[in-house]
Amino acid sequence: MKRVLGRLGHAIFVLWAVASLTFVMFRLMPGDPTLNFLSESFSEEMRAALLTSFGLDRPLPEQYVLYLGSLLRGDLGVSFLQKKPVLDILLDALPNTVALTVTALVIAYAFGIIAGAFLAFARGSVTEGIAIPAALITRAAPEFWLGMILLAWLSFAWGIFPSSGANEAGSEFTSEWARLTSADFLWHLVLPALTLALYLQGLPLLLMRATMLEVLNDEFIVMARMKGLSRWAIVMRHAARNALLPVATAFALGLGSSFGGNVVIETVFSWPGLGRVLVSAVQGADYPLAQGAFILIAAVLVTMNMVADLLYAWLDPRVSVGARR
Amino acid sequence: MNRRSVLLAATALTALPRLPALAQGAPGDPIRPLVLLTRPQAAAPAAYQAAELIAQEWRKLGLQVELRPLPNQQMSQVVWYERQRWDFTMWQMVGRPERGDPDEMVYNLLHSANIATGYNFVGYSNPDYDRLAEAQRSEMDQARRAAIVREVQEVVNRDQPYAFLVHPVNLQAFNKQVFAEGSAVNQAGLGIRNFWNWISLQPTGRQRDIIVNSTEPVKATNPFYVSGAPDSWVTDLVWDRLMRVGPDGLPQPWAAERVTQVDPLTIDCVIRQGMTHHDGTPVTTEDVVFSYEVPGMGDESPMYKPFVQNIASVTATDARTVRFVLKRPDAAFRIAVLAKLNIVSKRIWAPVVQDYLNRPQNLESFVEERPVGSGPYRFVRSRVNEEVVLEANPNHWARPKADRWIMRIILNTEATLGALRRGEINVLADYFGDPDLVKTMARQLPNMIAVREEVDIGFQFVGMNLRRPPFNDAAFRRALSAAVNREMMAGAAWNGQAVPANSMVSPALAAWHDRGIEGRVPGGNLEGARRLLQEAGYRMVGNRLHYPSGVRETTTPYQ
Amino acid sequence: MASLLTVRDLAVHYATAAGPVRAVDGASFDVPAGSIVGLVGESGCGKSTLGRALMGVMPRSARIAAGSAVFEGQDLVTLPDKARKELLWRRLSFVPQTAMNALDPVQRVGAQLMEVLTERGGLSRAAAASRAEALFTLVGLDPKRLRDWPHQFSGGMRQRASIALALALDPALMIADEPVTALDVIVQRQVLDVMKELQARLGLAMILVTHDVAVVAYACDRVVVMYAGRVVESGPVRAVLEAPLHPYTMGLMNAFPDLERAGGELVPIEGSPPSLLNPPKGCRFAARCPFAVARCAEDPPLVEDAPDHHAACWRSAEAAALRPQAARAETWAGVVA
Amino acid sequence: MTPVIAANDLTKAFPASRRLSDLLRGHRPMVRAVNGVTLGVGAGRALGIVGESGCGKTTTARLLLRLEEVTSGSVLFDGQDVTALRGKALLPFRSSVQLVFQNPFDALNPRFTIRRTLTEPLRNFGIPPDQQDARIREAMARVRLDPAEAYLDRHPHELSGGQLQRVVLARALVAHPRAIIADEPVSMLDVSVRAGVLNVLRRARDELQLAAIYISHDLALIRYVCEEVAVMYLGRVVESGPTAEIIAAPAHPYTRALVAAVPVPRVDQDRGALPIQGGLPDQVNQPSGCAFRDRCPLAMPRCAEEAPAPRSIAPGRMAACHLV
Amino acid sequence: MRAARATLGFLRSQPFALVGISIYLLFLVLAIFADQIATHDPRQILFSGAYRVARYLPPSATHYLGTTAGGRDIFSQLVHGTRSALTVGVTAAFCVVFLGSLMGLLAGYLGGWVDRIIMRLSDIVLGLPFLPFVLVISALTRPGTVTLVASVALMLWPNTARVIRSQVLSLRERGWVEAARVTGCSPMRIIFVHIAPQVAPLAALYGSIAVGWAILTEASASFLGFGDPAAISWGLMLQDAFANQALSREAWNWFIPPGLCIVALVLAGFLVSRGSEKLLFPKLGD
Repeated sequence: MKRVLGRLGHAIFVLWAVASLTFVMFRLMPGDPTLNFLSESFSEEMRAALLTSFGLDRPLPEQYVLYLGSLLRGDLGVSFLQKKPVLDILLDALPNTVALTVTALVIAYAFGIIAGAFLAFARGSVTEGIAIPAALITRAAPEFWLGMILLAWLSFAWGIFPSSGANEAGSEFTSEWARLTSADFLWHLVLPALTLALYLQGLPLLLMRATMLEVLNDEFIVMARMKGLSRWAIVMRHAARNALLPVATAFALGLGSSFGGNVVIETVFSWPGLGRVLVSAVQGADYPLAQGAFILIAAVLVTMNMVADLLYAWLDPRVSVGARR
Repeated sequence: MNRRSVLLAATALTALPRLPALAQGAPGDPIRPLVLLTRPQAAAPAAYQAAELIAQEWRKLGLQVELRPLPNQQMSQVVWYERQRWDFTMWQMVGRPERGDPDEMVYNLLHSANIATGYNFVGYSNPDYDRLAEAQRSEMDQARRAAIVREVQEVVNRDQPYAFLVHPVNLQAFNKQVFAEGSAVNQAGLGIRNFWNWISLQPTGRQRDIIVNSTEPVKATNPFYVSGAPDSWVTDLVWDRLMRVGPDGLPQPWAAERVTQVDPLTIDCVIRQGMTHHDGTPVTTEDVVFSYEVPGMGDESPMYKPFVQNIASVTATDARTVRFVLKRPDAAFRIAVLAKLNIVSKRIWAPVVQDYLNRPQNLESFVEERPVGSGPYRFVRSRVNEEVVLEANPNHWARPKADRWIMRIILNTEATLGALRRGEINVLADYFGDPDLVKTMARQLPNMIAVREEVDIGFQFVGMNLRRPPFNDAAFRRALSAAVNREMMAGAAWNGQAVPANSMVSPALAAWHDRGIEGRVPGGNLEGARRLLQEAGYRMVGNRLHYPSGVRETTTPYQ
Repeated sequence: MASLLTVRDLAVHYATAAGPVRAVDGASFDVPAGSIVGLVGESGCGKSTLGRALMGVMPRSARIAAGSAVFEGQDLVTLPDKARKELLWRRLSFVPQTAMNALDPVQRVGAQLMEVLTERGGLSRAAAASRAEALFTLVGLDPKRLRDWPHQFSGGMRQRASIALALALDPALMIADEPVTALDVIVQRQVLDVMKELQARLGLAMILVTHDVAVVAYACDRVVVMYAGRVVESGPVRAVLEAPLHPYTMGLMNAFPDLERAGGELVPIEGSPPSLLNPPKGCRFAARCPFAVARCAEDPPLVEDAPDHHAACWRSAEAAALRPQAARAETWAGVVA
Repeated sequence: MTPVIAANDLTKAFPASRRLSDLLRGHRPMVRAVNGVTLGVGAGRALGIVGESGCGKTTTARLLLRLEEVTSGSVLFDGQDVTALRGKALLPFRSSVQLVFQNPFDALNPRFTIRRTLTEPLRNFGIPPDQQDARIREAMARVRLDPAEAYLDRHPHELSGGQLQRVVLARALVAHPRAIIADEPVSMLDVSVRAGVLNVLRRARDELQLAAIYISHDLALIRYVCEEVAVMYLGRVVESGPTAEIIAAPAHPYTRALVAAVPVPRVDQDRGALPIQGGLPDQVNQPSGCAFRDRCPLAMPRCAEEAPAPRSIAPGRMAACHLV
Repeated sequence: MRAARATLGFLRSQPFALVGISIYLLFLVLAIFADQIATHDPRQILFSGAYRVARYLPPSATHYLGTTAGGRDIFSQLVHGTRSALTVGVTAAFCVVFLGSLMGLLAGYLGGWVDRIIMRLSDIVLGLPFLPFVLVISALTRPGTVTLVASVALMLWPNTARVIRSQVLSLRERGWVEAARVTGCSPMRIIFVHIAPQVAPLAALYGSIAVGWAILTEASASFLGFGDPAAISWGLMLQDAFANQALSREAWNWFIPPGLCIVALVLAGFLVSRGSEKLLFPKLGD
C-alpha cells in the first residue's frame, strides 16, 4: 500500500516533469506554427488571429499555467489543422495502437519465454549457436526494413495479407469492440503484429535464457536436485518462476516503450494508430496534436514504468514482504 | 526554330538597363556562394533531385551553388517572412480546380502589390506586368482576356522571374473490372481525380463503392475551412456550389440553373428547383445568401474571406434568384467564387456563426458531428489516418452511379500499389510514385488496370530573389534558366511524368495557355547560357563567375 | 560397528580449460550408523566437493573419476540415476552452508517443506501439513512461521529450517556442509545442539563438513582430516585430536587459539596448499611439513596405525616424538622459503 | 595515560524503513546501531570488541575511523575531538589511524599492483616520492613479505589469502599510524595461516607501540591478542575489562553465554546448556529496560523497568547489569 | 602488452565478441578508406549519355551494386554511408558512455542529494518516449546528425547511469574502496582513479549497445523523413529506395545492402556486449 502510494506519487512527479518539458520543447522551438497555412490569400491579420485563437500570443508563464490547468482537466487542446479536440483524435487512434502493441508483445513474449527457456537447456548446442545470432539479428534489423520486405513478400507479391490499414475499406461495425474483434481487423493485424513481434521477441528470449541459466546455477536448484524432485518440478516450479520475474518486468516496460516505438511500424503498414498521428502531426506542424500525442505516449510509458516496478515488487516476496527479524 | 536561336532572339529583344553599357574592362567582384533552398529528399524527392541536377548545371557556369535542404516549416519561414535573406528556392504551385482560371496564377503570384507580404515573394516588380495583370481581371470578353493572359506569359518569358521547370503529369489508374471504362471522366488539368468522375463512374459488378487512395490524411470536413487537398476533394462532394468547373476547365452552372451577367458588376444566379440538404430541408436562396455572407463576417473563415472581398452585396431578389453586386469587375468571379464557395444550410449554421462571433476561435474549429451539405454524396464518417466514407445521395438530381465513395489514407507508396493490385482500392488518384510501375501493372493486368495521364495545372519552379543581386539582373536570370535542361529533369526527377514548363499557365488550360511559348522553352543550353552571361558583362575568372566590371558584391551570403 | 557408508578411493575431477582439477583424489573413510563424522580441512581441500559428490549432484564440469561409495549396500557411484534418485532425500539428505540461497526465494518455507513431503514422501497434503509442523517444532521453530518467506528468517532460523527439510523423510544419513560457519557463536552452538540432539534421538548418521576443529571436537564422534584432496588422517575424535598422527593435524591443532588455554604463541603452518591442477608427487603436505624426509616423495598410504585410527604419513610411527616439536613455532618457521 | 584513540558516549542512529502508518504520522523511526559507547585504548595496548553480528561492533569501528558520520558523542584522538573534521582537515587523522579489513580478497584494488596499493596512502599523505620506496620496503619487511620484490609488481589475484592480508597490514603500516583497527582480521583466512597473520599483527603492535582495536565475534582470538575486551550487545557495551578476568569470571549474563558458546578444540568439554534463550530481538523495537532481558535466564521485573547503567565492579572492570 | 595479450586471449575464447570486433574493424576500414574504395562520388548524379541520367542501372562492373533512381552509385553510397553510421554510432555511444558513467559514478558514490537529483532526472528521461522524442526534437530544431546524436545521448544515458550506479553502490561497499578512504583519498580520486576503471567494461558494454541504438534510430528517423538531409547514410539510402519503390521494382540491389549493413553493424555491438557479458557475469560462463 505504502509502496503503491509512493510509486504513484513518483509517477505523478515524472508526468509533471515530462509535461513541463514537453511544454518547453514545443514553445521554444524555432519557426512559426502558422506557417502551415501559407497560401496566396494568407495575411498578417489572419496570422495574428490564428495565434490568438490558440493562445500563443500570451506570455509564456501564463501559457504554462493555462497548459497545466487544461492538462489536469484532460483537455489537450484543439488540433491546428483538424480543429478537433486533440483528445478525440488520440482516442480514435488509441485502440488500434493498443491492439497492435499488446498482440505483438504477447506473441513476442510467449515465444521468447518458451524459446529462451529451451535455449537455456540447449546450452552449448548447435541450436543455440544458430538461435542466438538469429535472435540478435532480428533485433538489429531496422523494423521498417523488415516490415517492408515482409509486406512486399506476403502482401504485394503473394497477396496473402492486406497491404495497409486496420480494416477493409468502408466496413461497418456496431461498436468499437465489434471492430476490434472482427475477423477483418485481426486479419489486418497479422502482418504488423508479426513484424513487431519479430523485432520484440529477441529481448524476452535472451533475457529468459540468461536468467534461466543464472537460476539453474542457484543453490536452491542444486538443492531441488538433491531432493530428488522431478525435472519438471524443478524447471517449472522453481527455475521458471524465478526466471520469469525479470521477464515479467520487461514485459510491462516493453508495453510502455513499444507504445512510442510503434511509430515506424504504423507508418509502414499505414496502421491508423497513435504513432502515425504523432508523425503526421509533427510533419504537418500541428503542434497541439503533436504535443498531445507525445504526452499521451509519455503518460503510457510512465504508467507502465510504474506498473513494472509494482509488478516486480508484487511478484517478488523479497521486495513485497519486508524482512522481519 | 531551334532553342539556340530562340535564346539569341530573346537576348536581342531585351535591353540591359541596369548594366554598364560597356561590358569591357576589369571584371567586378566574384559572385558570392549562392544557396538553393529545397525541401529534403524525404519530403519532396522529385524536387530535391531536380535541385541537385540544377545545381550541378549551374556550377558549370562558374557559380558556387550550395543545396540547402530545409524542412517545410523552416523553408516557409525563410522564404515567406525573411524575404531579404535567401537567394533562390525550389517552389511549386499545385493544381486545384479553381486554378482553372488563370487569375490566381497571374495576379497573385507576380503582381507588385503582393511583394511585401503576399505571394510575390520573389519580389518581381514590373509596371507593364502589373498593368496586364489588372487588365485581364476586368476584361469580360473571353477572347480578349485570353489575349491579355497570353501577353502576360510573354512578359514572364522575357523577364524569367522564375526559372520554370515542369508541369507535372498526373498519372492515375482505376480498376476497370469494377467500373465501366467508358464511364470515367477526365478533367482538364486534374485527370480522373475530379468531381465529375466521382459521380459518373459506373460500377459493373458487386463492388459498388469507389475506393480511392490519398497520401495524406483528411484533416477537416468543414464548408468554411479546408486544410489540405484531400479535404477539398471531400467538401467538393458533400456541399454543392452555384457553379462547378467543368471537365473542360470552364465554369458551368450547377446549383444555379442559370448564371447571367447583368452588367460588369452584377451577376444573377437562378437556383435549381427542388434541391434539398442531406437533412431533408430544402435549399433556399436564403441559404445561398447566407453562405456568401459568412466568410465576410469578422475572421470567421480566413480561408474563404478573400473570395468575398469583392462582393459589394449579395441578395435574394426572388425565391429562386440571388444577385451578386461586385465592387469592381472580376473576370474570374465565376470560377474563383461561384464555383468555390460551399452552399450551407442557414438553419444549421446561423446559430453556430452567432455563437462563434463571440468566441476567440473562429468557425474553423467547429466540427459538425455529421456534416450536412446538399451535394451528391452524404458524409458517413471520417477516421483521420484511416478513411473517409461518403454515401451516394439518392435525392440528388445528379445522383452518383456508385453507392459509396471511400477515401483510404495510405502513406506508403509501395503499399498503395499493392492495394490497387489486391483490389483494396479501385481508383489510384493520388500517386507520386514511379509511373513505370503502374504502367507495367496495367500491362500485366490488361483487363483490370486502366491508366490515365493528364498534365497538371500546377508547376514546379525555381524562385529567384530579385531583391538580391545578381538576380535583379534579368539577363542573369535568363542565363540561369537557359542552363537548365527541363527534358532531362522531367525524366530524371519526375520519372518522365512531367512536361517542360515556361509559363505559370499550364498547357492543360488550353484556353489560356500561350502555345507560342512552348517552342521557346529554354533549356540545356550551357553554351547559350555562357554567351548570355558574357554579353551581359559577367566574366569567368578561373573557375568562378564574376560580376560585370565595376559591380561590387554587397550582398551577404545566406547563412 | 556397522558401516552405513563406506567410501573407498573416491576421486572427483573438475574439467577445466587447463586440464582436470583433482578436487578429491582418492578419499577413503567409513561412516558408522548413528554416528556423527566430521569432515575437516581447509578451503579447497575437497571436503565440500566430496559431500556433494556423495549426493550425486555436482556442477556439469565435475565427475567422479574413480572409487566407490557403498551406502546401505549400494554403490552410489555406479548406481543408475533412477535408483539413486530413489535414495535421495529418503535415505540421504543434505544441509547446505548458506541456507539463504538454498531455499527458493519466491516460495514460502512451508511450501518447500510440503513439496518434499508430498512429492518425495508420498504424504497426503493434510498429513504433510501436520508433519511439517512437527518438524518445525522438532528443530525449535514456531510452526506459525511455515507461512513465512525465506528472506524473513534470520540465519539461524534458516539453518534450522534447512535441517527440518533434511529430516523430513527420516533419512539414514544427513550430509551437512558447513552448517554453522556463517552463524554467530551463540547461534552456532544452538544449531549444533539441535543437530546433536536430533542425531541422538533419531539415531541417524551425519557427515559434518567443516573447517573448524572446535566444531568437530564439540559435535562429532569421528573425524576425517582432509588435505589437498586426500584423506590424511581419520579415526575417533578423541584419538585424532589428542594424539594426532599426521603433522598436518598436529599443525592444525596448534594453529588454533584456545579460549581456555592462555599464553604462548600460536604456531602457523607456513605456505599454502598445492594446486590441485598438477599436484606434486608423493605426500601433498611435504612442502609445508617440517618433518618431511626423502621418502615423502612417494605417496604415503592411509594405514591403520592405531586401533581404528588411520593416517597417511610415513613417519606416523614417530608421532609421539614429533608432537612436542610441532607445538613450537621454530619448528615450522622457514620450512617454506 | 591518554588513550590514543577513544570513543566518548558514541551513538549512531540509522533511519529505519518506514511503514505507511509512520509515513502518515510523520514519524521517522531510527535504529540505534551504536548507543552510547565509551571506550579507549592506549599506545602499545590492544582492546578487543566482541559480540554477535548486529551488535554494533563494526559500526563502532567505522565511527572510530570516521568512515561513518557520528550521530552524537565524540571520537577522540590523542585527547583531541576529531568528530567534526572534514575533508583535508581529516588527513592527519587518517594517516594516524589505519584499518585492517576482514576480507583480504576484497580489500585490495584488483587493478592495482601491490606497489601501487602501497604508494597510494604515501601519495595522499604527502610523503615525498624519494622516501616512498624505503617506506614500502620497511612495511613489507614488517609483515614478513620478503623479499619485497617478489610481491610488489604482482596483482592481488596472484597472491594467497594470507599474503593478501599481510599486504593489507603493510598498507596500514606504511603510513606510520599510531592506531590500528582490525575488523575480524583473520575470519576469512584458512585456519593454518591465521596464526601467522595474528602473530604479525601482535608483533607490529608491540614494536611500533600501536594502539590496537580488534573487532571479532571470537573470544578465543580476542584472548590471544588483546589484554582488554569490551563486550557489546545491541549497540551497548555491556561489560569490559581485562580479557583473562572476563573469560575466567564473566559478570554479565550475556558475557557468560558468549563464553559458554565459544567452541574449543578439545574433546573433553564439560559444557552445560547455553545460559541464553532465543535470538537477537528486532532492532527497531527493542525491549524496554535492559535490552538483554528477554534472552536472559536471570531476568527479573526490575530489568523491564530500568535500563542498567554501566558500573565498575572491580578495578578496570565494568558491567551493566542489575545483578552485579 | 599484458593487457593486449589478455584481450586477445579473451577474444579467442569468445567467438561472439571476435565476430563483433571483426565487423567493427571491417567497417572502420571501409570508413577510413571510403574515398579510395568508392568507385564514384556518392552524391554525383551520373549520366549515361548526353542529358540521360544513369538511373536504375543493374549491378555491373562499373556499378557494383547498380545505381539509384536518381542516378547515383549505390556501392559508393554504401561505402560512404559507413562514415556517417560510424560517426553517428560512435559519437552517440561515446556521449552515452561519458554522460551515463559520469552520472552513475557521482550518483552511486556521493549518494545523498546528488544521487536523488540524478535519479529523478533519469526517471524523467525514462518517462520520455524514445523515438517520438527524437522525431519531435528533429522536427523542432534543424534535423541533422548533431541533433540526432544529442537526442540519442540524452535519451540513453539513464540506462547506463543506472547500471553504473548500482555497480558503484556495490563497489562502494568493497573493502578496497573503504581502504582508499582510510588511506586519505579524496572522493573525486576514489571515484575517478579507483572506481571508474572498474566500471569501464560495463560502460563499454552499454556503449556498444548504444552504437546500435543510434544507428537504428538514425535509420528510423530517416525513414520517417526526419533524417539529416545532407548526409549520406544507410537510413537515407533506405528511405530513398522505399520512396522510389525499389521493392516494387524488385531492385534488391538497392534496398537489401544498406539494411544488411545496418544489421551487421548493430549486430556487432550486440555481439561484443554479449561476448563481454561473460567477462562481467562469470556465473554464466562456467
